[in-house]
Amino acid sequence: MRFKKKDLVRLYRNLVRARKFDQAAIRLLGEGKFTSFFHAAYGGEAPGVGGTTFLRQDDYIYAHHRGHGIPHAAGKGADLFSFMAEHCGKITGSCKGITGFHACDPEYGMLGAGGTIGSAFPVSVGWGLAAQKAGKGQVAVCFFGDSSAGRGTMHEGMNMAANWRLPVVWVCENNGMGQFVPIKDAYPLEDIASMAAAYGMPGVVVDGQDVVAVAEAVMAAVERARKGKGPSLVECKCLRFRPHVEGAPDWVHAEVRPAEEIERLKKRDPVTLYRKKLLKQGILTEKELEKIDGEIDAEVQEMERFCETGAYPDPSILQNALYAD
Amino acid sequence: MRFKKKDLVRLYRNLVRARKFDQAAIRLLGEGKFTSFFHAAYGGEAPGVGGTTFLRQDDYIYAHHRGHGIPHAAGKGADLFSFMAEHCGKITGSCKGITGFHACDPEYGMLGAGGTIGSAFPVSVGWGLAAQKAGKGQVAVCFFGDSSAGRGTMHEGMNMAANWRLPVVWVCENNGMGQFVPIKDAYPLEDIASMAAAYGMPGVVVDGQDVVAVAEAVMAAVERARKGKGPSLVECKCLRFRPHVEGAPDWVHAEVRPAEEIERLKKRDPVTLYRKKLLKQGILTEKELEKIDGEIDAEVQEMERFCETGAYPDPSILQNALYAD
Amino acid sequence: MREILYLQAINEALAEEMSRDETVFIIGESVQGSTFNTTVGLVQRFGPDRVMDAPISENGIAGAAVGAATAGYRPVADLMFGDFIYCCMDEVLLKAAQWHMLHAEKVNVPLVFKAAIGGYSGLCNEHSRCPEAVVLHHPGLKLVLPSDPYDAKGLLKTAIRDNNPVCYFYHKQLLPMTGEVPEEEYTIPFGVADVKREGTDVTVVATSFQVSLALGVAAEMEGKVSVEVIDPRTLEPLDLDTILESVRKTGRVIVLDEDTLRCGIGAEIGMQIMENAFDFLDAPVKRVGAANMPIPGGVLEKTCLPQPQDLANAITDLLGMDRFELAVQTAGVKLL
Amino acid sequence: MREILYLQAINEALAEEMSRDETVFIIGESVQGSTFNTTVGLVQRFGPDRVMDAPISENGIAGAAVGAATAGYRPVADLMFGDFIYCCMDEVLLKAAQWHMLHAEKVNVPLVFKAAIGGYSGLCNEHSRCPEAVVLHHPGLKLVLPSDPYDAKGLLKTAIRDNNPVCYFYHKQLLPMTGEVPEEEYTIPFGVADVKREGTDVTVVATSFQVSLALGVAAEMEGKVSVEVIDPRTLEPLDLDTILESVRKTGRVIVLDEDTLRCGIGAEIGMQIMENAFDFLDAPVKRVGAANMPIPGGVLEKTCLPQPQDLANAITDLLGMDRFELAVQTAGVKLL
Ligand SMILES: Cc1ncc(C[n+]2csc(CCOP(=O)(O)OP(=O)(O)O)c2C)c(N)n1
Ligand SMILES: Cc1ncc(C[n+]2csc(CCOP(=O)(O)OP(=O)(O)O)c2C)c(N)n1
Ligand SMILES: [Mg+2]
Ligand SMILES: [Mg+2]
Repeated sequence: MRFKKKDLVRLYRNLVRARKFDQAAIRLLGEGKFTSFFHAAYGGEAPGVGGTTFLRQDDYIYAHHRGHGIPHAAGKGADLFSFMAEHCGKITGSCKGITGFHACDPEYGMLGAGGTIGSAFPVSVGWGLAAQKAGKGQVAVCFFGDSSAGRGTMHEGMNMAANWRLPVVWVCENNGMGQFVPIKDAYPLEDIASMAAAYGMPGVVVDGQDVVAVAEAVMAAVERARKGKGPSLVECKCLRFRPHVEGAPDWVHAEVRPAEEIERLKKRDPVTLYRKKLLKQGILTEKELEKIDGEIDAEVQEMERFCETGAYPDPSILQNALYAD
Repeated sequence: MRFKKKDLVRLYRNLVRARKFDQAAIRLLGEGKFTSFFHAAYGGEAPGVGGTTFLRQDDYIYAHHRGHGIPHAAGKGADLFSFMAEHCGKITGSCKGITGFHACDPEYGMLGAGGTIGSAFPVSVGWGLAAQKAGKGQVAVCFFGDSSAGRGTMHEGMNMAANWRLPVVWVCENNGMGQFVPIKDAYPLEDIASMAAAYGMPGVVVDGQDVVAVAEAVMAAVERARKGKGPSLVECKCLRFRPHVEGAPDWVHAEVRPAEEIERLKKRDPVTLYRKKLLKQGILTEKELEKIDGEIDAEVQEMERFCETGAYPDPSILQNALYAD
Repeated sequence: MREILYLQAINEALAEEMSRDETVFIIGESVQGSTFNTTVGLVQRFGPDRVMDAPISENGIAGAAVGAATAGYRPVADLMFGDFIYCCMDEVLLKAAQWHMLHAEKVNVPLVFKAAIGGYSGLCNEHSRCPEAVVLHHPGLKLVLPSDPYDAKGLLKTAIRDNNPVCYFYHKQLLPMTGEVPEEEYTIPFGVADVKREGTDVTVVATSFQVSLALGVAAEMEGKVSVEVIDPRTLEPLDLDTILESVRKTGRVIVLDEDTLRCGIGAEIGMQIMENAFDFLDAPVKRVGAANMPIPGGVLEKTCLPQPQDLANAITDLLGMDRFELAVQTAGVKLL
Repeated sequence: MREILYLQAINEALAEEMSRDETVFIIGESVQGSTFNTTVGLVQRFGPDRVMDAPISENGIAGAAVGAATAGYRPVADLMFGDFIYCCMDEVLLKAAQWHMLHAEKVNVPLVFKAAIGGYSGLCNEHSRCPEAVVLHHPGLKLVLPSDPYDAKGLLKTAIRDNNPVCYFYHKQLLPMTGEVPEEEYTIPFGVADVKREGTDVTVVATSFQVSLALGVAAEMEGKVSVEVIDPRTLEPLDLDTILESVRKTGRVIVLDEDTLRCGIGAEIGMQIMENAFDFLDAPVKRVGAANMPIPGGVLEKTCLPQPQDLANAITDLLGMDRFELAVQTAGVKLL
């Protein structure tokens, strides 16, 4: 996919939206406004944004739990306000405050999310199956973490998708860690992408801090899938600037991750890198960038008002909610 | 491993034992003497026999369900009489007739078996862990079918073993079928061994109808494991002359497998092939072979008497059996 | 009326619903060549895209069904033996069961988990279980247990049309059972119990194969004890009213269940009866079920699974009568 | 006596048993850097071979524990959140629970499945569950539910020494609870209930965090109603005698359970009480537990999980008193 200027601008906007909504989430959680927990994307927003910005509205995505899917929803164009409101437990939330952290926006192909890591794989196979059966060229993009790949569901899902040549794209957000365990201590090889060969599907590694590289790789896999050529695996090497979950110690095994290491990682901030690139390539000027940033700041403020003013759900909404009619 | 003459003879003996006990099982089931079902090994005895004959007594094995572990128990030296008696539901059975088909012979490293396909993988990891911790050079050999490899437990098990460099050898008995489904319709590649690379472990393919080739490949992997170099995967391309389970139609998807195809497969009978080889290489004469065969026929007869005369277990054996003291 | 087999009734329901609705498809292991003959002939008629032979991947099959269901299809996920549900509990109990409510009713999960349950074949613990209690413990799944060909067909058609996830568990011992099934189309609503036999002395609540067992015992006791046999047919929704009505009449109840008692179906139905009809009870509700152990294979299986004599003893004990020996045998179909 | 935290009590039990017995090791995700601080400091003391950080592989972890246990080790498999047991049910319920008996007692499976259970943190369905009923339904697993630091330590030591598989479920809300724990070594036998508070009007049976809830309610009701609170501490084995003794005294029982009612702990204990003390009951056993739905997150969680007021209402209803408002609040520890 050759990106036009407006694509690159859209990518920037979505990346900054992901960043600023993620930062807002960190802040809101700190202020006690979230009803549950938050696993910040900070530093690792590019895979989610790059992997979704150019999808069709009717493509399915399974967002990764990192950032709770904010980067993915931002890229996909789903409703971020209701998603944040969900975290605040409000009736205006994407699940009416019932989950406290799940995205659900069927109009944008986000049909649900789960809390057991690795449950994404089989469900994504189902979306790929539906897409294949419907024959309208949709794809299902499944985002997952490096360490989620430890689950057997990954194998079952990837094998089924490959076996039936389903239009599924597997996007691994490899930030090198799974909670407190470095992936190098949980998987014997360097690249999660090495698993792709076991299913006869392409497996590529891209710089997950480079949102354009992610978008290119994922969209190449998406086009392949749309043509009926089956699934692919795109591994994005990315970073995590925050602890596994907000408020918890930032452990690596039993040691706290040193502040200097995080400072070092921050040199590869995906937003800064992309800003620099856009400036250097003359796509956007400093002023234009600031304008976008400002617009998003305003959006975030509006979102916070939206979350603030929303009411908490009344228990009655659960009354007849267990079953569909 | 270079095999001496006596090794090759032992291999022959075990192979013929596996064959004749398997045939006896088919017969006994047909006569209504088995209390449950039987998945005959017929045609695919070589992986189980070749993969176990040269193991140490204290090595652990998880037998594949095909042949219900008869080939593996035959090779390992475990008690085949009690194993057959188990199938007849007798108190003299390896599980006192409690299971009707599970092998259990702790003295020979057979610590148990399960009925859900794929549950072998994680348990074998545990045996590998125990072996590594004990530091006595034991290995755990896990036998499984091509289609069992579809289960996520395979991925979890292989990854854990590779990650911790456990002394585990994974032996795939690829007979091309999983119940009524050809593996080519359940896995996109030709070789299950292709999965090994995903865990950075060696994966080799051998002729699973050639018992010596199996033994060589497995023992090479075993030696590697004993030296602390971690797990390997050995795939044995083998055959199945009988239906998935005795008494059921021999379906391939929704079509019955043609008799001519089975006749064609029988040209590669592992026992006949090995006999020919031994004769040709002058290891054993026709007469010596017949002597062995005759001894095993006698053993089978004795086994049948053993099964016949054993009593059925009394319900009282279950009284305090739920827990260990 | 014509008579067909239980397994044919299942097969007919599948075929009819697949013809009626293009979004219905079957996914599972060896479903084209049908393990229990319930899907026989369907691939020839509907093609391999609608009768999908899957890899041995229970999580994958169940999860794919959840995905496809939320995306507008109506998968029938065939889990083969009911025991294999243990290999995909996350998908069944935490995804299929919960996604509709948790996602604020924005998605539906119209699917059927179809599985063959039950023992009496000597196949031991992992090919004999009845996972009803585990399912029932988790809100969000409907639970269907047909006890004869008529119910098998009518309930499966309803299950496939339901907009919610349904566990449809058919019993291996019932596969060869024959029974009247009309040629004309019909469905059976969920939540309507069937009084399989009327009686006045004692109420036996049972589902699936245990209904046959109870009817056999009731027939043997005829003249001595008048046994009412109630088959709820669906445990979720549960037709408690019909049960309570019977309890008010007989004052004595036995819940017969093939599974272990602890936290089982008998405990639940027993509690609901006590909660709602305590004053009508002449004696505590009795549970008859499996012994507290893994299901053994071989000849020991019968030590574990409920036998006709166990039910007869429970009935006579409850009525304060002397025990007497029954002639009824539990079936024992050999499975292949 | 010194006071320590519930999480410290767990930690001490692990450390002591690991020192005592070289075959004990911990295997789980992020156990070196401890998700709930129960394994803190252990890797420094016992090294990474005995405090093993595993890949995210629940089947692998549980199955490896089964394997290692049968081969002579005593693994403590840390499943982190109790909910994750749904990802390895085959290993827990069909392997660990069953292998000893099925293999004719030739192998033992001495292991502990350790997991943090429970809600009241707003973490929604997959981080809040109490899987006790599912475990109890499957014979072969012991089931331990400590409700305070003293029990947490003494029962865990017993669990590790037991030659059978034990589910040791500790409650997330109890982690910061302080309580007296002797410096000296002690263990608590399984199957011995603890009367956490004596009373005469009504018996409340509860485990784990619900014991705190019940004690809070009992204290608030003091002077109006005399509530006896019984904590079985282990549900398998279950000390039914202590419960029955209390029932004979009070004639009125409530089983309080954090989980959904259907086929739950309340149904089981309720049935056992009715089966064994029917004539002592002045009213049917009452169950108080979670509403019949997936556990919601956020503010709706409290609509689902049992609240002090729910118990108070049940007590007053049972005694035929007017309801009155309680001041007790359910704890709500934020989890990280
Ligand atoms: C089945 C299951 N096991 C464990 C967890 C706990 N858990 C949540 S996120 C996580 C780490 C995931 O690591 P990775 O996939 O690399 O994603 P990252 O958080 O690094 O983006 C763990 C262990 C879970 N939620 N579900
Ligand atoms: C979890 C589980 N799923 C399905 C089955 C049913 N089943 C038993 S054997 C088998 C086929 C196994 O195929 P393969 O692994 O290739 O072994 P083979 O029988 O060909 O030797 C199936 C589907 C089972 N026992 N357990
Ligand atoms: Mg990660
Ligand atoms: Mg095979």
